[in-house]
Amino acid sequence: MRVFQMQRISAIALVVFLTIHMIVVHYPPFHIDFDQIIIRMADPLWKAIDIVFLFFVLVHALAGAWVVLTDVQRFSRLKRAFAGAAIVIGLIAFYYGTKTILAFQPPV
Amino acid sequence: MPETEIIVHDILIVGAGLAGSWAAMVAAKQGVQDVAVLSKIHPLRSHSGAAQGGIAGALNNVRPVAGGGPDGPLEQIPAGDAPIDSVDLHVFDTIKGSDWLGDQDAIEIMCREAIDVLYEYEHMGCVFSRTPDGRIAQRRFGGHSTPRANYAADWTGHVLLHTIHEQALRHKVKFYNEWYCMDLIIEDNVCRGVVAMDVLQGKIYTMRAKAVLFGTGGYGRAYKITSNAFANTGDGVAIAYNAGIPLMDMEFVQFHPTGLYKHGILMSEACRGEGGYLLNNKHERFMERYAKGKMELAPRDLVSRSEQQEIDEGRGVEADGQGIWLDLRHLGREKIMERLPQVRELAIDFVGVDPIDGLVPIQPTAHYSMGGIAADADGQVIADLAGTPVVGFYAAGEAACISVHGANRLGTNSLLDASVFGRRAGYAMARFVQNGAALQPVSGDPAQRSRARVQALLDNPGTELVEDVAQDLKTTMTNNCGIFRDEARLQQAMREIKVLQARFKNARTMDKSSRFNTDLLATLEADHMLTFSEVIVAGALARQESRGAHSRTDFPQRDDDRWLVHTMAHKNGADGPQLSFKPVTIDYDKYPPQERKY
Amino acid sequence: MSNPSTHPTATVRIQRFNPETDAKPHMQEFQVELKPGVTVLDALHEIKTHQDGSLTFRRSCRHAICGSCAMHVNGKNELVCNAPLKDRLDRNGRITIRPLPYLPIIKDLVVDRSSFWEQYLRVKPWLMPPADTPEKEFRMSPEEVAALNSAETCIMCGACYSSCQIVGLTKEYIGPHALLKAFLRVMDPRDAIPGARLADLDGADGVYRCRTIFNCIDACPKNLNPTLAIETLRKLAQKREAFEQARIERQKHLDEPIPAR
Amino acid sequence: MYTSSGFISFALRRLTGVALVVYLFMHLWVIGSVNAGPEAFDARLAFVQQPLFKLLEVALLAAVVYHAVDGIRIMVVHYTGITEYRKSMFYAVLAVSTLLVIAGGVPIIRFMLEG
Repeated sequence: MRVFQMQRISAIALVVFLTIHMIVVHYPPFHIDFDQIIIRMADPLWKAIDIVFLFFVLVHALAGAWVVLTDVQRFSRLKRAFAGAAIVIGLIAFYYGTKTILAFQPPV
Repeated sequence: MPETEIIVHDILIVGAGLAGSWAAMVAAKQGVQDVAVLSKIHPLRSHSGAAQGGIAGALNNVRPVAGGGPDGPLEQIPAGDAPIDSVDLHVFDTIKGSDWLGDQDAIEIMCREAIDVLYEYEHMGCVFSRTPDGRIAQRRFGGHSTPRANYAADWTGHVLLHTIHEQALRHKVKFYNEWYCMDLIIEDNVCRGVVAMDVLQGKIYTMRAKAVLFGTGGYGRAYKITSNAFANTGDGVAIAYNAGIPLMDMEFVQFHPTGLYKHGILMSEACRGEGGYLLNNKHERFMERYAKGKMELAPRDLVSRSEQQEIDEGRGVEADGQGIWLDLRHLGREKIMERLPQVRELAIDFVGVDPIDGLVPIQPTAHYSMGGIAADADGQVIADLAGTPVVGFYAAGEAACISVHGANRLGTNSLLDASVFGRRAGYAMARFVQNGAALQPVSGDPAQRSRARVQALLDNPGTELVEDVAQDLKTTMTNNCGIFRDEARLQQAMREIKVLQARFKNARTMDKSSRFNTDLLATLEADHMLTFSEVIVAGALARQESRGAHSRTDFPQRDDDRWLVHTMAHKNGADGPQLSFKPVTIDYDKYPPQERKY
Repeated sequence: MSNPSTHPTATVRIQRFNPETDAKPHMQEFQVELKPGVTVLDALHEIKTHQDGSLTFRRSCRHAICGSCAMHVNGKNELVCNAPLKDRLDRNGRITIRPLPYLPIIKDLVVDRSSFWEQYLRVKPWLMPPADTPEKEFRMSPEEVAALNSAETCIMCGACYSSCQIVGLTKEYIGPHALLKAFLRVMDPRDAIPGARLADLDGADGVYRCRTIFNCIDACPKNLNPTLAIETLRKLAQKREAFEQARIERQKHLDEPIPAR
Repeated sequence: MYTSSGFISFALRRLTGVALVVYLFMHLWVIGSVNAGPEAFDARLAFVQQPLFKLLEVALLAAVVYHAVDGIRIMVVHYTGITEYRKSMFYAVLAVSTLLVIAGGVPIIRFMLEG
């Protein structure tokens, strides 16, 4: 699949996920603390949604960053290096983010 | 003497319009490995691309609807129906258009090969307009007795030029873009190459080749009101003349009837082909008085003369009375948008009139050079009346005078001329090279003379501006050697040209730099214009008759007894051109001279 | 002849650069008479021929068909030959002319279009006709011709190319002009290699490098739409095999009359 | 430099895009503190809920909204081939974005002022 198509598909997904994310997490913008988040995150469905959201957001962000960099001629030699770096960063961030999402555990 | 870098090619073509590009493409396709084209502008900027209306060829795709009259509707010829057009008819129309000055053998070749050339263009990707059943669309054009102008809307030249340039690239022709040819190397009647300047660097090179072709275009820039591009300064014609090559029929300069008022920019003849009217200040279709049978679709020389007569007799339009109205309103928006979109934009851009609902002011404009470097139907340049070939030197297109247009060219025959004879010259050069032509030695350093010439121009501290000299030349050519000519005015023009040539020696080039010095180019071009203008006037003075585009008010009749001949002009030192006269090739059984009436 | 003093004057600001003497470009002002009907090119010519012969620019046909004189006028790319001077003046009677952006300057208003022509060559601008050519013309319907109208009138002036920010960032991009030419060939029923062409264009330097900025449409002096051509090519590239197959089918009937409707 | 509405939209889209990438990784870092336990999480959360950050949140909102709405415009062009309304579409993006930012920003500011 082309980076171009990755960008389009993730963009459409993000429009949906981001809307949900903003409404649920940031509005109304009451003071947020650990407890409130824990209550929501207790639901495995929310965990799944957030993991998928994380996936798309990373794809979109890293693909976008790669495009921005490689549109500059002097970086075009480094195309593959950038792509490799994006994949590594993406995997690490996805691992870290997933771990974070799973770490929200209701108090036993 | 400094050692010069020398560039060598098998075939070297100067000029990258239709003629040059065809020759290059064909030679490369025939297997000549090393074909190069040099052009003072990028090939796609060549003026061939400005041609609008069409390219002639008796394809028999379209006929007038029965009973529709001379400007009635056209329809595709149904499969199986009899053809209405023929090569012979095209030949006859061209001969009649030429006022019998065209060489009939060459005309016959052109009209016959038109059909192959057109199909070849089509097969190479040219996007022609089409009939409903998918054939190449055709329209009427001045002086043609059937609709045989094959067209692509009103940008025919543009699509032809792009098509042929692309194909030349496909066949790996090498292009020297923005190189200016300065000299032609001929020794012992054998062409050995050219001297040219790389405009970008300002460096001058000797370029050797087994065969050289000049497809450098026409010389309409010697006139004030002209449809020609800035580039059409007749460089090749002047360079060849200076190298001792004869120029033929230079006095025949075609004025196109529909140049935009004051600008000279062309409003295609297709305007009239599609049914446009010409009106004087009384809103009369005055062509009725001059060519009742053909009206606006009479040949260009006749229509331009008629317009000029209306203007001279006080029936012109616009403030100074120097204009004529072109009326397209009755064609309707749809037809104008489909068939004449470019023409419409030009009228809007330059005179602020939308032809859909306004009258477009036009005037005759210097358009086409019938004369040029004398050559035969293979583009082989000839050195004298006997037809002695200048070995290895070819010419085609508007720069050449193969004499298919004689005293007046028919519309759509120029794209055809450039294509057919460019193509034939390509084949001829390929044969010449493949039959073992050798690279001929060059004595001395020919580039040195051009370097000295450039240095002298750059060092000239003169008080004249080159542009003023050039403008004065254009003024005298327009006033004294224009549509109507006579002894007194032509003498006046000759005197003024001599004065201008002297003034030019005192003209300074303002830009002294070496890189991309377009001021220097303009100076060289002015020099060339002063050179060939003298030949035009000399020919016009000598020719004591009126024939085609050459109209002498003091000799209003055509004179076949004395003047059914081509004018050949050789350079004779500083004394100006030496004229001699060459018989016209005529098939007296088939196409004997007749009175030319429309 | 009218008295020159009766005409108002216009101030023409031109970016100058002579590589032999200048370290970097600078602006210079000239005054020209604002005669009726004068174009921007006429003004440049007046300056060159009577004020400063070293002013360097390209021009030829002067009626918007040769493509020589594209320049950057008041921040927009256009042909100067058909641009009326008075329409381009600001309130103070000034016009600013610079060379086409994003391209190396050779001298004054003359730019180096090498990358432009290299990309043009890269798309193989020529038609590849089918192996068998008929005796007469290939038959094309008027509709098939009309579909090409939006590309065949491109004059290769470079106005679109040098308006494109992506071209400004990288010369590896094929560019709007060459993609439009590729579109012309791909859409032509006579072209035998549309599949190979689409495969060539279907890369990061081709249709996917376009960022849909639209400058090419705004800049085109012939009112063409390279963006739409690129969008179309992108879609065709995704169904390349079907498109190729349809072309093969179409070419079986290229020598037959278009049926009447 | 070639300025045009097309260029402005493109430049804004890229700028907001790059800013959002930076934000994304900061965001992951903040939320990631949950791995270190509720106290660390609340501490970092408190830190980013100071008034200054609330203002930055409005900017973040603006970036997200513009980037998204302009992205939708580009996709509309891809899938419909509409190019003739390119300028009005860009102005529409600006208008819609502004409305969304106001709608979303006012509660944030109000919350900030009311504490």
